[in-house]
Amino acid sequence: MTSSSPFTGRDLLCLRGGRLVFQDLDFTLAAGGCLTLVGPNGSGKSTLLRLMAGLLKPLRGTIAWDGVALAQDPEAHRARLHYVGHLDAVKASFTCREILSFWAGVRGVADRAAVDRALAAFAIDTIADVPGRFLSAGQRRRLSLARLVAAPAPLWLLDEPTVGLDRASVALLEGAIARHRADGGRVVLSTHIDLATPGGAVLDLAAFAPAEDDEDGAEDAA
Amino acid sequence: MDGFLSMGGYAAYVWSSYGAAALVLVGLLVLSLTGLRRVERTLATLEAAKPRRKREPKVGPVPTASPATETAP
Amino acid sequence: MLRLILRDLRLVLRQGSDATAALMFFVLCVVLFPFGVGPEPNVLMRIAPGVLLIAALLAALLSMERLFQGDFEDGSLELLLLSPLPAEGVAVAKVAAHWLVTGVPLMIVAPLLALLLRMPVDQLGLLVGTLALATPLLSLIGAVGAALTLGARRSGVLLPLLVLPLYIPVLIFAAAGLDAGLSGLSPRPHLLLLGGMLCGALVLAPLAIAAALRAAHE
Amino acid sequence: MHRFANPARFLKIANAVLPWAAGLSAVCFVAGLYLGLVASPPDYQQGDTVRIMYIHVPAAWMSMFTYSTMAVAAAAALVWKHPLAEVYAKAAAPLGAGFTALCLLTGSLWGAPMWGTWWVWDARLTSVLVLFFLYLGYMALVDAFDDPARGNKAGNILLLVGAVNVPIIKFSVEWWNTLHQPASVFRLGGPTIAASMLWPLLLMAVAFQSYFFAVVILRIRAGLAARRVQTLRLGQAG
Repeated sequence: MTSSSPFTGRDLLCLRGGRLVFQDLDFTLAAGGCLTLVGPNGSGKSTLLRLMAGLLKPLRGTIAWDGVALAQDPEAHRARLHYVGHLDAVKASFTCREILSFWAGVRGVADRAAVDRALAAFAIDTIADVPGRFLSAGQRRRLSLARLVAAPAPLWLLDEPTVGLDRASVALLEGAIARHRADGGRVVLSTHIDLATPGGAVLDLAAFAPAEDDEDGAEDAA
Repeated sequence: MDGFLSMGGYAAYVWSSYGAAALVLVGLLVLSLTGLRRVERTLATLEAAKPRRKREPKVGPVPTASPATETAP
Repeated sequence: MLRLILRDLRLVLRQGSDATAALMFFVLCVVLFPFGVGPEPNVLMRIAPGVLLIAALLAALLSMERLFQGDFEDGSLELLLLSPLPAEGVAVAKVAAHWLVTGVPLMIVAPLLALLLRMPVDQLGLLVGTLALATPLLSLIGAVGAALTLGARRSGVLLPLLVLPLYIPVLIFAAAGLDAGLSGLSPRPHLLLLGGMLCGALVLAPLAIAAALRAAHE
Repeated sequence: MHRFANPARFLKIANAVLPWAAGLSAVCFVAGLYLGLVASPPDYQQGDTVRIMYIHVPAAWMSMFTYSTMAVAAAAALVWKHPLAEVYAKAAAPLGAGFTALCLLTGSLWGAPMWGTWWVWDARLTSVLVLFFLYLGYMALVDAFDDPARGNKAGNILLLVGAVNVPIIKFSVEWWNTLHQPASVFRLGGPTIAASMLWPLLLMAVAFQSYFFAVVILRIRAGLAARRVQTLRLGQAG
């Protein structure tokens, strides 16, 4: 599905609210790969995922897809990624099917079969016509994850996807990730529980935290 | 002298204009100075309270008294 | 972009709170004036353009605060910014949805209210025409304010303070056009200027909105 | 990064300039006030009220000067990511608002003896009134966010939007003014200025300008220190 174009980040340095979050951070993610971000709270897992999505710009360093920096063609990069954040984007007055077909439509997938397959992939086809206001947190999270399957995109960026999921749903997610990677897709996810990602790499962000007394680097680097 | 004070009968308007000017200009100056003092005082306490300073303590932006010291990049 | 507009329209039809609130505000606001100013016909006619336009302006402002708030809070806006649709496209879609929901109903109701204010019947066509140019401008400029105050404390108080000064030129040209119509002069120059501002806003406002939306998600 | 990006270097230069600006301002104020209030003659038409001009005109000039420099700083912050630009804009805003308020106040005080009313919808006074609301809007927006950087970013965008609108507002107010021609033809600013009045006016203008630079440097230092405090507080929490 995708060429073996590497998704790379070179000596990334990021500031959030004037504070140095991480520096000199590198990563490489080939097709079919999976990168799990671990590290204490505040070590910048979400920040790195938002950098990869292009919501944030690093103060130093570049992120590139197949050698082309994201800033060069942000629109193309957005077309090739799915981002699952902490919020599930579920409208109270729309049914699950309407929500999913909207998000699939935004990515150019209009046929109902793809939407139904995605609903089935996360076991929410039984409640497809239930309006959003009646969904539990777990169901809302599964609906949000169903977007990954509804419209194909090579790069998945998942920020603590397993929050609110029961054991069975986590298995569904692991299956979806495995299938996606088998098709040549790639996944970056941050998690606090151990998610089975056979052959995946782990990036511990604590290793890139700013050294203690170097804290003022933020002031001069700004 | 009273001719000067009466401002040709428009004393109220002229003097209140200059009074307002003094109020605004001096007021902004005083507010800015007190603001600066307050922030630099909290900064000094924070700088002092920073534990584990390996390098020589870096002086905050500028205590007004001493000349500015170059902060090592 | 059309998909987003349709979704927003469906969303409003299902919840229906914002649209009718703005319309009701517009009607009530105009109806109040005769009680304050007195029923004297030529006084009412004299102030009718100003009253209608200021009521329309405030009604647009009323429904503006919620423009991005809903999608911002449940994460839809973040996903929209990450979708292949450019942020400027999202901005235009949101403004178009707002205009269809509040601007168009205003234009439909305005002639009826103008009769309440004793405006001559032959001026109603000009009134609708002027509103047709003014209401999209109100939506565009207001949306810039809504995007800027996204995630701000007390944005309900902040939004009018930011947006009303920017509404002044729209109010001046629209009211001048209607006044010219009332006094038998040609409203053409005023409406042309209003149209010019609309073209400018159509191009520049989405840029400012998109920048503000991106800033809200950094 | 831009040569001035390093705050320490900017602060060194700013502190060198500070005493000179303050000194110049003090000297010009004294000279300007003396010439304006004592040495120059009253106007043959307006009498002594013309002396209000020595406050009104510099204040009007400074209100527009400050806003345009803030708009340029906003552009620098947004386009070239210059970190000091938005500190300047946030520091200059209250000064600009102060000058605008002073201009409005002295404008009505100057106009009142002529027509017996405190406010005249003169085209220029009205534009300054709108400019005052733009200042208030900017200051309210910048402080309306928990994260100061977010406030500065939104403030920068508002300044650019404002900069595009200021000429439109000015034109539309003048257009509106000609439509509703006010009773009197009195144009604020009066006839061509006699030489004896020109000197105090220029001195006062320089006094206001150097006062502005002195105080804005103080406020920028406060802004930079506040940013350091915020960084350190986050560090403690981090």
